Amino acid sequence: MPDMSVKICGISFKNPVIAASGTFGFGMEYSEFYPISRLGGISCKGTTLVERMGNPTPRIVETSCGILNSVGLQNPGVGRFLSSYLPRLKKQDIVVIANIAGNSVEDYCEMAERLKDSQVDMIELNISCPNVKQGGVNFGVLPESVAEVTAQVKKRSDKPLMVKLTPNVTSIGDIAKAAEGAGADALSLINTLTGMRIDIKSRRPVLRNNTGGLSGRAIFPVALRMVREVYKCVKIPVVGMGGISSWEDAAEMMIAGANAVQVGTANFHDPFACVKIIEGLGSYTDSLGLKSITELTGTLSEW
Amino acid sequence: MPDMSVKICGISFKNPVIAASGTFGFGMEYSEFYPISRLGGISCKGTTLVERMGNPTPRIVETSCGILNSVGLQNPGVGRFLSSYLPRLKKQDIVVIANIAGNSVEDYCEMAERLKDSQVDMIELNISCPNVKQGGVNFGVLPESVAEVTAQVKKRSDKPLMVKLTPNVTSIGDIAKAAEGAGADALSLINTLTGMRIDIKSRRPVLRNNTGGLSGRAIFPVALRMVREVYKCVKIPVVGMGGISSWEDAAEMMIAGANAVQVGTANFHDPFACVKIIEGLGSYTDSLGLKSITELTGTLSEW
Amino acid sequence: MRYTQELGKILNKTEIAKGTFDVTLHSPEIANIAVAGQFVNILCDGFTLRRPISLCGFDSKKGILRIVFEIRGKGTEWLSRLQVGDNMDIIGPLGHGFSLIDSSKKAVIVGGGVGTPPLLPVAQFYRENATVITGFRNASAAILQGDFEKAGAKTILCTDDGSAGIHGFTTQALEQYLNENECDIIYTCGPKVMMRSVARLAENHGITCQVSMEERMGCGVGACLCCVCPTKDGKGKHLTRVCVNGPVFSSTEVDWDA
Amino acid sequence: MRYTQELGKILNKTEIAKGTFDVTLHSPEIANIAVAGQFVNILCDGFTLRRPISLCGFDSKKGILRIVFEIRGKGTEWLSRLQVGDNMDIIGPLGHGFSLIDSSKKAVIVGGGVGTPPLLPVAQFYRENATVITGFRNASAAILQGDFEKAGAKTILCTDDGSAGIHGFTTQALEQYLNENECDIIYTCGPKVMMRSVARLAENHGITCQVSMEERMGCGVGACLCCVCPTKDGKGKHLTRVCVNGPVFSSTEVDWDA
Ligand SMILES: Cc1cc2nc3c(=O)[nH]c(=O)nc-3n(C[C@H](O)[C@H](O)[C@H](O)COP(=O)(O)OP(=O)(O)OC[C@H]3O[C@@H](n4cnc5c(N)ncnc54)[C@H](O)[C@@H]3O)c2cc1C
Ligand SMILES: Cc1cc2nc3c(=O)[nH]c(=O)nc-3n(C[C@H](O)[C@H](O)[C@H](O)COP(=O)(O)OP(=O)(O)OC[C@H]3O[C@@H](n4cnc5c(N)ncnc54)[C@H](O)[C@@H]3O)c2cc1C
Ligand SMILES: Cc1cc2nc3c(=O)[nH]c(=O)nc-3n(C[C@H](O)[C@H](O)[C@H](O)COP(=O)(O)O)c2cc1C
Ligand SMILES: Cc1cc2nc3c(=O)[nH]c(=O)nc-3n(C[C@H](O)[C@H](O)[C@H](O)COP(=O)(O)O)c2cc1C
Ligand code: FES
Ligand code: FES
Repeated sequence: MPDMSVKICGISFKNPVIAASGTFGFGMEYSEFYPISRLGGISCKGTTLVERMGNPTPRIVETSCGILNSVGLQNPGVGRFLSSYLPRLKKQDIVVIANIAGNSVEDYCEMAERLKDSQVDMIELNISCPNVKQGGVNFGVLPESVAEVTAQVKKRSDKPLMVKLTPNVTSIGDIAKAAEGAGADALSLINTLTGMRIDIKSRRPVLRNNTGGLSGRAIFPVALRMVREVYKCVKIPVVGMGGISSWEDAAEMMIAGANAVQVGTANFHDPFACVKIIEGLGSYTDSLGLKSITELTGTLSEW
Repeated sequence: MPDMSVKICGISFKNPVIAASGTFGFGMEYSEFYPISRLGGISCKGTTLVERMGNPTPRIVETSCGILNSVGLQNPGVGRFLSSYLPRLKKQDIVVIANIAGNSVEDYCEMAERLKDSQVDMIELNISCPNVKQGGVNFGVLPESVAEVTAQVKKRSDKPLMVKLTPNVTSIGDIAKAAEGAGADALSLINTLTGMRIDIKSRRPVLRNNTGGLSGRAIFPVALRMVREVYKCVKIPVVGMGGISSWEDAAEMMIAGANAVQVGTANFHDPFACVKIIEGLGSYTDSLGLKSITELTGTLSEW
Repeated sequence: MRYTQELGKILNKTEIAKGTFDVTLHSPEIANIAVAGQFVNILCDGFTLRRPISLCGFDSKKGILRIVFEIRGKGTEWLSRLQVGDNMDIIGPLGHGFSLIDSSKKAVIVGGGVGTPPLLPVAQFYRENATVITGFRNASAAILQGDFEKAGAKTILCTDDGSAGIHGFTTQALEQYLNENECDIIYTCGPKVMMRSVARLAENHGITCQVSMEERMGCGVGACLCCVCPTKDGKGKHLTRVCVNGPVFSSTEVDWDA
Repeated sequence: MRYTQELGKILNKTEIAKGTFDVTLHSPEIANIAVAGQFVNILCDGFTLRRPISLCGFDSKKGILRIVFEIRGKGTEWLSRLQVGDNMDIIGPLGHGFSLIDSSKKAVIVGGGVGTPPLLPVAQFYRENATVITGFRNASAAILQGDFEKAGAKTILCTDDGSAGIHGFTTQALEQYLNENECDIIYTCGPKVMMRSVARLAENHGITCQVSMEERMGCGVGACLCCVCPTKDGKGKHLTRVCVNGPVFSSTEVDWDA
């Protein structure tokens, strides 16, 4: 059996498969199926300074090979995250990534401060959030605002900082370089693609929020292309996600340049998806005669 | 039976279903299945000033609910388009849209000149093409270059001008407004999303061109959202496409704001896709008690 | 490990009303621990999301589950095409079921349409102390009346068009029933508007009422926060996950006005 | 209207080698006009693109088609699960087939693996004037030998591992055959490397040769330009659509060095 562990900005993961933020709660739910210590890590549900109710329902609708969600960051707030969810999660022997969100640079910074000295292993900065200061445009779509929020959080944080990129941009490479330049220790991508569905009977959007984020197998080719693009632009580690539903998909992601992967929507389809992907990646790495799965990363030879 | 005809910048279409560029050749192939005069119109394969060979193969690969293609604008050039393909097509009693592409503003303008006084009913400007002058960045991703190429072509053309937008941008609304401001008579969207697939055996991209354009059902929710966004930004007609594979999808597109739709990849799956969509839209319009299908456009009531 | 994934072999399948199917599965692990009001989440080929379907029955000794579902869209249509001998990929038992207090109490059970199936195990608990008021579009859509009677419960059937039983809504029948009879607890599952009326009637009569809510789900296990329903308690208003904190709620917990 | 879409009912299905299936379909419209070397494009549930499969046989009187395919990936795997009585959604007949010149001429037919099936109708045309050289991985992968013999053709079987027939490649057998025998025309279908060698041998011997090319397809009818193959003629080099201008080309038309 090859060595399945990977190291990302100093943090050791048992294996390169991480549960994606928002699809795995704070880990307790899926531990009713299997011990989540089998996973490389978990990226927790996006957390904000104060509790958020999220959007009204319906919050989810199925599309061809995908889903749209508009949960809207319902979460208990960083306080209860630290006091009640994190301790339970930490008992599971698993790398814990806190996924943080905010409406202003100050929000993000305060979040980072609150996580200092906590048992959180790493911070994932979710920058697909409206920047109230800039008229609601996402932080994540402008290199300047990405750099700004990254640099500020980096200053106020003692944890490795992974910036999570949104795919709804013209040049993901430019955004990646901005984050790297501002001090990001790693990048993760992709977040969801903005989409919509309409109920032709009522002629209303199916989602109460009108639009939602597209995830699942449908977006895999776009995610793979973007991971490759980013891998070629930066030197920091890249965590790839978006539509991964099989070990073959995960292998493609790593070959394209990802040091690790996150798996989201696939968990809804098959609660054992992550476990199967870990196993499949293991046999694949073995069959290639590699000693460590890290040898897979970025081995694509383009035409 | 309701009136299925629609008018887009002065051109009358029998019905709002147009075969999408690049998926229907110059019409002759599918006329071996049914008389293509049943369609609202056809957008011909992207044509350039001089013949192009296109990219090496493989040029196509399947993805979950979609395909990636990297044909690379193989076409006979505008000369043979005018002399040999257009006359045959025009015999079919169908609205003919010439889809034109180029590497420079001059290319596009010369194309437009060549099409003057031809039997082409409308020009569709494919701006997802590399701008050799601007270091290969697509014309379609910057509002300035979109405005520039639109304005120049508009000056040199006597045909209604429809600008086809690429979805690989941060704000499709800004691009749409740029095209409208520069004189576009209509907009069509979306072109393909850039994606990739990797062969994990050879660890090479499946497509010889490394990346390709994602089309098919997978992209429908993204296309629908973008059509809605553009519809809200501009006053000129919008032709919606991207993943439409059933009359229900076409209805969603029109409700979101499209005056007509284009159907591409679905033809590969079912050669009668367009015909079925026309029939389905007819019954649906009827069932709503509308006299004309045009009454459907933009009737979405958002939450 | 509260949840199991099982490939439940279909032992029996009957179309009990047009487009409504009664299916029995061999699923011993889930059957072993299921309680009334819980559901399973079923994989449908070609779909990303599983479809939640309530348990209409479970027998831990025989290791079988019973579900009754209606074709509502493409997923349930696919399900309806499965045949005896085929496997259903299910996860369960999911959710928080009905509290069954004391079988000597008088229970009134109100079901609307395909909201009726999860109420059968409740009737089987209260037996002759149960009165089951169910409503359907018309006579041919009425289901499970025989099962409720076999459980010993009294049944009151309502149809929208009067083609069987009482011509009218379950809520009218309930109101009349409560005015004339004793009742300790009410259980209801069906369209939201119906359940809201049932909840109001229960409140007016000072009777405890348990409602089974429905919401579009992602994961079905509490991880994605897609399936929330508005609730209230001493601390204020909340959006609570139907899949784990429900589907059964106390009627006073639900914020019907949200 | 050269093309038809038909739901071909499966009349017969046999696994003739491990993972290789021989399927007979009722498809009268397509059978009525099909010629040797043409193919059909088959819908596989859950996939966007149809899968191209050559016609191994067609009988306009009986209205039947015969196809032989190997499980290569998920689409063909799905196809292999269809049973007698199920329908296959096919479009066809597609492509430009083999030119059958004169059955009194001596024809050599060279097939590699699942490139062999489309060559059967060619052998059935030339009958005792046909010599069929086919190559497979091993004895158990060898298919259609009986069919070729029944057509009256002489067969030369080659296997990579020598487990049946000649231990070696079809091209070696062909070379030897051409050195010792008369031949007017060669037909070949199989892996590209094999066909290139066959084409060279044909050229060296001054024999006309028709090759059936394979390329990943989108539409299958000539509309998308996905399936091109490099060709050359007096006017220069081209990328020519395999689905309409092929799959059968003259070996000298193909630009083997591209
Ligand atoms: C806890 C629970 C228990 C249920 N028990 C039963 C039962 O016992 N019998 C029965 O017939 N039905 C039951 N339903 C409703 C059933 O889940 C839906 O009818 C089914 O999901 C529709 O799927 P579809 O693919 O046929 O419809 P589509 O409309 O094509 O489905 C599209 C999407 O919407 C979701 N969806 C559509 N309608 C509903 C709905 N009403 N509730 C939740 N999600 C929906 C689907 O899951 C899917 O994600 C239950 C629902 C829930 C939440
Ligand atoms: C004109 C023509 C005739 C053919 N005739 C036969 C035949 O008679 N018997 C037979 O067994 N096979 C034949 N093939 C090959 C057959 O089409 C492929 O094996 C099949 O498409 C693989 O599909 P899959 O889903 O199983 O594999 P996957 O690898 O999962 O397919 C993925 C995609 O690649 C395409 N693809 C994969 N391999 C090939 C290939 N070699 N050629 C073309 N497309 C490919 C598929 O169509 C699909 O779009 C023929 C191919 C062509 C072009
Ligand atoms: C229901 C749901 C909720 C999500 N919530 C968050 C979130 O809180 N923070 C975040 O960074 N990403 C969130 N995401 C995005 C995922 O983490 C992931 O980036 C995306 O779904 C693509 O991966 P997938 O296709 O494997 O799901 C959410 C996704 C889903 C489906
Ligand atoms: C094989 C192929 C070739 C295409 N060629 C062109 C082209 O030449 N010009 C163009 O504007 N769009 C081209 N497109 C894009 C389509 O016109 C359409 O915008 C896109 O495929 C989305 O629609 P669909 O999902 O219905 O296919 C092509 C698409 C495909 C699949
Ligand atoms: S469906 Fe995911 S939390 Fe309920
Ligand atoms: S497959 Fe479309 S042109 Fe040949």
